[in-house]
Amino acid sequence: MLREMNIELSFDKEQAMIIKSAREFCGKKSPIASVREMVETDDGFETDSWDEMADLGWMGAAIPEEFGGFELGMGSVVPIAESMGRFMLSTPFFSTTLAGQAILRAGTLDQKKTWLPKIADGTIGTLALLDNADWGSDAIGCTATEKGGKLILNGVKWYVADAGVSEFFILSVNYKSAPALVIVNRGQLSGDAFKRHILIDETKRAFKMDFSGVAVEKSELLDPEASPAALRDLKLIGALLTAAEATGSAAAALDIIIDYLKNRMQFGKLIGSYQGLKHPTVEVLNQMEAARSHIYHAATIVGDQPLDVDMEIACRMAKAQATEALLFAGDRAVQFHGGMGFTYECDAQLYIRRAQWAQQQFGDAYHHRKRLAPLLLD
Amino acid sequence: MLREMNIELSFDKEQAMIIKSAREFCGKKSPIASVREMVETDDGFETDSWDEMADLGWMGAAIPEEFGGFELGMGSVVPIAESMGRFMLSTPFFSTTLAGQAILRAGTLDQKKTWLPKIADGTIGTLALLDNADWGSDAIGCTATEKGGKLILNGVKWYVADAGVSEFFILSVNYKSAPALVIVNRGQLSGDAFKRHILIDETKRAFKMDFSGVAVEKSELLDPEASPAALRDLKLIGALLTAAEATGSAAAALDIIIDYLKNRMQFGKLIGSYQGLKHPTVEVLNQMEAARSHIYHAATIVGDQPLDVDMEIACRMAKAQATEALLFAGDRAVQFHGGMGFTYECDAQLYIRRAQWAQQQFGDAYHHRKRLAPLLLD
Amino acid sequence: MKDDNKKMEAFREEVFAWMKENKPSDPGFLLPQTFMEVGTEEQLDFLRKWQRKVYDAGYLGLAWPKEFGGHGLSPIYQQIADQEMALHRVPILFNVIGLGWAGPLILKNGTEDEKKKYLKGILNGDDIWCQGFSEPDHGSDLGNAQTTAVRDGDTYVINGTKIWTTFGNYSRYMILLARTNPEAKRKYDGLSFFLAPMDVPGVTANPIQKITGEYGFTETFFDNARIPTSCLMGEEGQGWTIAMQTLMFERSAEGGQASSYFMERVTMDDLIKSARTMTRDGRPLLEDPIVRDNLVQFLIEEKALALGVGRADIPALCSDYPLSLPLSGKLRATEFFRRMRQYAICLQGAKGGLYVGDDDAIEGGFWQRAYFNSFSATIGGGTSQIQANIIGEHVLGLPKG
Amino acid sequence: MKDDNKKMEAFREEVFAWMKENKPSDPGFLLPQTFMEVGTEEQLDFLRKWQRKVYDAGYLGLAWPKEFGGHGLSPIYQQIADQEMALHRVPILFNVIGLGWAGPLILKNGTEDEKKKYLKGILNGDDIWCQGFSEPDHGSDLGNAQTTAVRDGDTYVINGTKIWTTFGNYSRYMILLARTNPEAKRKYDGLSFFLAPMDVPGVTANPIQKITGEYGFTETFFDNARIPTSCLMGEEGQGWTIAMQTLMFERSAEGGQASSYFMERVTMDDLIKSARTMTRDGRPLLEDPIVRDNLVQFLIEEKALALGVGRADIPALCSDYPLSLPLSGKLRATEFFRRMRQYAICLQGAKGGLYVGDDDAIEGGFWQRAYFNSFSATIGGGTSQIQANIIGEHVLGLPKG
Repeated sequence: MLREMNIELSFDKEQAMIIKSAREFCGKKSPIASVREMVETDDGFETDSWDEMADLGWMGAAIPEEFGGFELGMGSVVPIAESMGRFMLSTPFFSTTLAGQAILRAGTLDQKKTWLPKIADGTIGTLALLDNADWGSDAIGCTATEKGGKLILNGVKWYVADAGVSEFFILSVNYKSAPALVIVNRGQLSGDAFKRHILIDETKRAFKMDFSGVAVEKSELLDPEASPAALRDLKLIGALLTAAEATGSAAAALDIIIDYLKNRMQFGKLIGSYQGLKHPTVEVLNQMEAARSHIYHAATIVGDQPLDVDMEIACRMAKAQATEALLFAGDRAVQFHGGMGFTYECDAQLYIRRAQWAQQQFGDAYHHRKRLAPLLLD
Repeated sequence: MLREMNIELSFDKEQAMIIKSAREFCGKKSPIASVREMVETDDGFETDSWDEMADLGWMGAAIPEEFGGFELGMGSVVPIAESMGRFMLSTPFFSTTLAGQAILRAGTLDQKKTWLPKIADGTIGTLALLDNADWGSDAIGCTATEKGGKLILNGVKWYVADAGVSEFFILSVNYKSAPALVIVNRGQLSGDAFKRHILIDETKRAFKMDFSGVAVEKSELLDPEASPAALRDLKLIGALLTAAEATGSAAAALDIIIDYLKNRMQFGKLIGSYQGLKHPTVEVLNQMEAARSHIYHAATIVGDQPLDVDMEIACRMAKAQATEALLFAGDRAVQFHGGMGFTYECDAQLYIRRAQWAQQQFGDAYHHRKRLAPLLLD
Repeated sequence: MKDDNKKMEAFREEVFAWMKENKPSDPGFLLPQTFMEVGTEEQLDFLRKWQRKVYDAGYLGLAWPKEFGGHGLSPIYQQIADQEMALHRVPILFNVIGLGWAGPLILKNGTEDEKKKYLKGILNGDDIWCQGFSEPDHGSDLGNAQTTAVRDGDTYVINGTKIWTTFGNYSRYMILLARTNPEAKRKYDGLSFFLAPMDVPGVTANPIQKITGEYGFTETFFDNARIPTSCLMGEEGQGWTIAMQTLMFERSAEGGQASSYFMERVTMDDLIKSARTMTRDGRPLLEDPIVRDNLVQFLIEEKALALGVGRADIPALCSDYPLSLPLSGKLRATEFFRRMRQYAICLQGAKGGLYVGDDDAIEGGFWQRAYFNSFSATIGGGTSQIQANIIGEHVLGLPKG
Repeated sequence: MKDDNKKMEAFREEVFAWMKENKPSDPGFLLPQTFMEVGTEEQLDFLRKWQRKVYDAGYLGLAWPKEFGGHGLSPIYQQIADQEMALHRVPILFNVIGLGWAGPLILKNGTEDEKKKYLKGILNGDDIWCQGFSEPDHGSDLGNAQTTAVRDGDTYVINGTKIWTTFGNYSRYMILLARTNPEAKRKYDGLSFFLAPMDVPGVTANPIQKITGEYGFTETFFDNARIPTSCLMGEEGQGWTIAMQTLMFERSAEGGQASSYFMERVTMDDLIKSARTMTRDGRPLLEDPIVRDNLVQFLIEEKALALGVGRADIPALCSDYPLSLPLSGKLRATEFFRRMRQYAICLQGAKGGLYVGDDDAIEGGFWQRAYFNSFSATIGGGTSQIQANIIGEHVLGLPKG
């Protein structure tokens, strides 16, 4: 018997307000000139903007009221993520939101009380999940070993987003032969622990980090019972946020294609009048729209509880569709700009680079389709 | 270490003559009006045309001179098959050629002496290989059991091409737990043994045949040593001939698309001037051309000897490419004819139907790609 | 409100039970999935009886006035009945031009006489209706229709040819767009709209054989066919306006339709169910990783289509291109169906080469016929290529070609 | 003849041995695959030295006359040398405008003085050449070039802008297409062709940063730049003819080129080799059935491209559309390369997000850069969209858009 298709999609007034203010904020803070400026900076974003975002309550959006947040859930984070993608505003928002989710989903009460209010206030944190380049491998190479009442960490984590500005890190580790999550404070790390990756998406920041030898208190372990499920859910929520951002970037790529097609003349005609460009541009639109439907469906159903199978399906479909949409949009944006598209100066490069990055974050389209198959077919 | 790519492709004067005469003959014998007439007949072809083809030496083309043929090899059969596909001339040529190949590759000397000259003269034969709908299954359900010095056959064969007019049948059977080939004469079969399939390609004829209870002499067994390899090679050669025919049909589908696009006006312009139709039509051309390159490469290297790995690669690639090309060409031919394309009267239906048939014969594109993978990647 | 809800739920249960009880068993021949696919008398008879049965049971025309054969209820009741029919996948309601277009038009714009004369026969299936808009050389270009209607005393004399007329050969009436004034300045102003009888001399409806081999449309010739002047709807010269209005009736009871169950939805569930019976390389087909990946891709696309319907009603989520979802629905859905059905044939192995009529064909050749029929939707009502232009120009604002 | 064959075989063995011996080791930075990708001084110096080394060894300009620095041999010898360079995948010969276009042109049409002055410097790499054809607003529309050359005494005064000038900032000479007669009836007749020095006042070549982040082209501005009248090739007004002739030189020694080894071919072998190092879901990537199917599809396409080259020489196998293979080669090959390189990034897992400069990037970010660079070929020399028009119109005879 097949599962019935869940097609819930709703959007309340609060969310509509958020999407409106997120668009306005990101549009104002992140014109393309500013995106290009940020590329040149170490951190990739401005502290002022970050503080304003905290004031707007974005970092606390998905945090319960009792821990200093606004308790709006993922339904409010998705439109923020989409708007950031739309305007290529890179900040540690995803990292921090995911770190918050980790603590919310698997933290002890003490940890929640300590960290969630700080996060809502703008303290930056991030996840460190990957031991190698393979999102499909569940093996955790990093270990935590008890010694003298402390946990001694060992291992390297890759692609730790925004590590350069993070106050705390949540690592997946192998602890007593089971997956666990542990908090590391920035103060425990020396400068040698950080090696900045050179990323294809120049608006992003990520680091290769060596945690070997770091000793942390046992109280920094998240709840061992809740951690394996939380780890799985974090990857799904990470996929959803990446999808939302990618959908926004695909829409932005579409915008510049349309703008060029409406204004560029060749052989005496506006090039947008040629079906050879018009029809694939419509396909870019349709792919982006499909992605948008998927991310808002996921935003509708994903809550604070452990993800059920419908939610898993929603997150995976959103990621598969959104990254394919952006890969196509970025590729066509370069091509359809002709000679101009081949230059660094043309904004198409921003989107094609974003596409390569987004496709891989939290697993590519095939990764998710492979995991959807048993949920949908068996 | 990867295999070096074999890109042999040659074509001698004799072959050039054959391709020329095959085109002329098929074009003359098989205008579309005649194709449609043949659809209505029981056999799907005219005996006169068949006799003329025998006179031209086509059925003997791949048969050695010592057995009454012209010893021109597969290199000459491919262009004939392509021309037949081009003009949708359906005859038992493929069936008979493959039956001849079976005897040539696995027959005893006696069998060769008996059958090959007859085949070259126009005696129609066919293969019966499939026990079910699955080309990927190597299990042979039909059995041959010794009883009273004879072989008693048991089982049903599907999709036996041109069975209605075949004088003899070459069956794959399970004999002493090994694959074997055995010849059955038409005279040994009652009318009940034949059930005509209703095929999506109305120009083709194939039957479901019940061989249960038929008793044949042991001398009708082909050489047991040579049979397993021959069986494998027959499937590859069958794939190649289907590919050649499909390539011809794809070119024919392209012709009618071009003709329509050059003559149909919509909104005051010839529709072929719209890039929305022009560009996909170019893609039809390119796919067809790729198929043509593959089939003539295979025609260049496949000889009378057991097929080596390069030849296997060539046949499988040809089938994968040609059937994909025709699927695309047939589908677009219908679509691009608009309302007209939706009618039975429009010739596009012939090609889209052929495409569905050809795709499955001797395995579809994915079937062959799956078998190419270990040859090319491991 | 609560009472209403209870009443509706009770009604839904009632329909559910009735459909379950009365769903016809397999008639032994393939039934049409859409009204455009009715190809044989056998199918027509079957569907006519079925529509009558549904009507008699009280599940058709629920929102039409009682005096004209309806039940005078809120459109929601018809929607419930339609949903239950779709759920049970009972045969479709075939008389679609009457139920869906001509009927609502007459209800809204018709005279009392017209309502009395036509509506009931539409509901009970006695009077089949067809539509005479398209002409052979002006596929999508309705404004350019060339069929003429010349007034002569108390008749109009009709000359010309209409094409793609569903049920042209079975219909009692046609909604007909014809030119009463060839001299009109704007070509649109020369058109008039008729509720024309088909049983007058000079009307010939020649069945068109479809790519499937079946019949399902006609080409309809008018050769000095005379129809009473009373057949004119509205005034002379209003034809274009009325035709556009007709096309605007949405596929719902709220839009005035007597039902919207004109099409049996073929879904990925059907395809997967079918695929469960198949093998490849001697193993169950659904274990094949490539097939699994392909099916999941289709499922993602199908779900996006379904989600798009709901999202179109939430303006905050459609702010970029508000017309995008409504205007691209046809293109996306029909192209999805075409590809999905073509793929279904690929999956069948050698049986993919069998066709309707072969005992061994999978589901009687359902998918083969469905693939071929899918072109009626990628071609009819504006080809996919024209749809892409419409979206490019009206949604994205790209310049005209 | 047999002696010739022996000589050739001996030569091939000699080159084989030399290349094997002298193939440079990894310089520690990514080398360009094509001449269009030279982005840094570091790369240029390296390639200049390499070309000099190949020339000194006697494997460049084999078919050019001895008196101008060549070896006066049959073009076959150069082809052998080129094949061996490709086989060993040594660095490319970078001075392509000189070796491949300006050189052959001068050899064929130049005066004795021109030959003496220019040819040797092309071969030994002392004189880098560039090409000034394209202009910012007339990408593919060369006949419409607006750069002017006005005669003033014994100089021409050049004004205008050229774009996509490879090596514009490193070149000593440019083959320049400029308008000497703006009044000419046919726009083509107003054009003239120059062998223009770049080291005169008023010439500025501004490097263009490519999508890869590297530099590789320039935009070249002429602001009252004065060049001697002796730079005019042929007569005034012959510019279009000479430019077309220049574009016709085929990529072979037989067409007059000093070598044709301007591009290191990236093949499926490279991709598969790269994929062997990768994992997915903790298993070797090449065990993944979807990846296998995708790679085989690319291999089928790659082989068709290679086979097409051979088939194009057999008229009996190209009778339907004789121009099809020659005219569609660019479209098919460049689009294949683009898709294949994009796919390579997909395969890399999270490492696909790394870029040139990251120690952990696979093959130094080779595929990422290769994907981005592939657009120079799907855009330059007529975009893929324009190529499709050309094929549709010139091969299939479809009406112009």
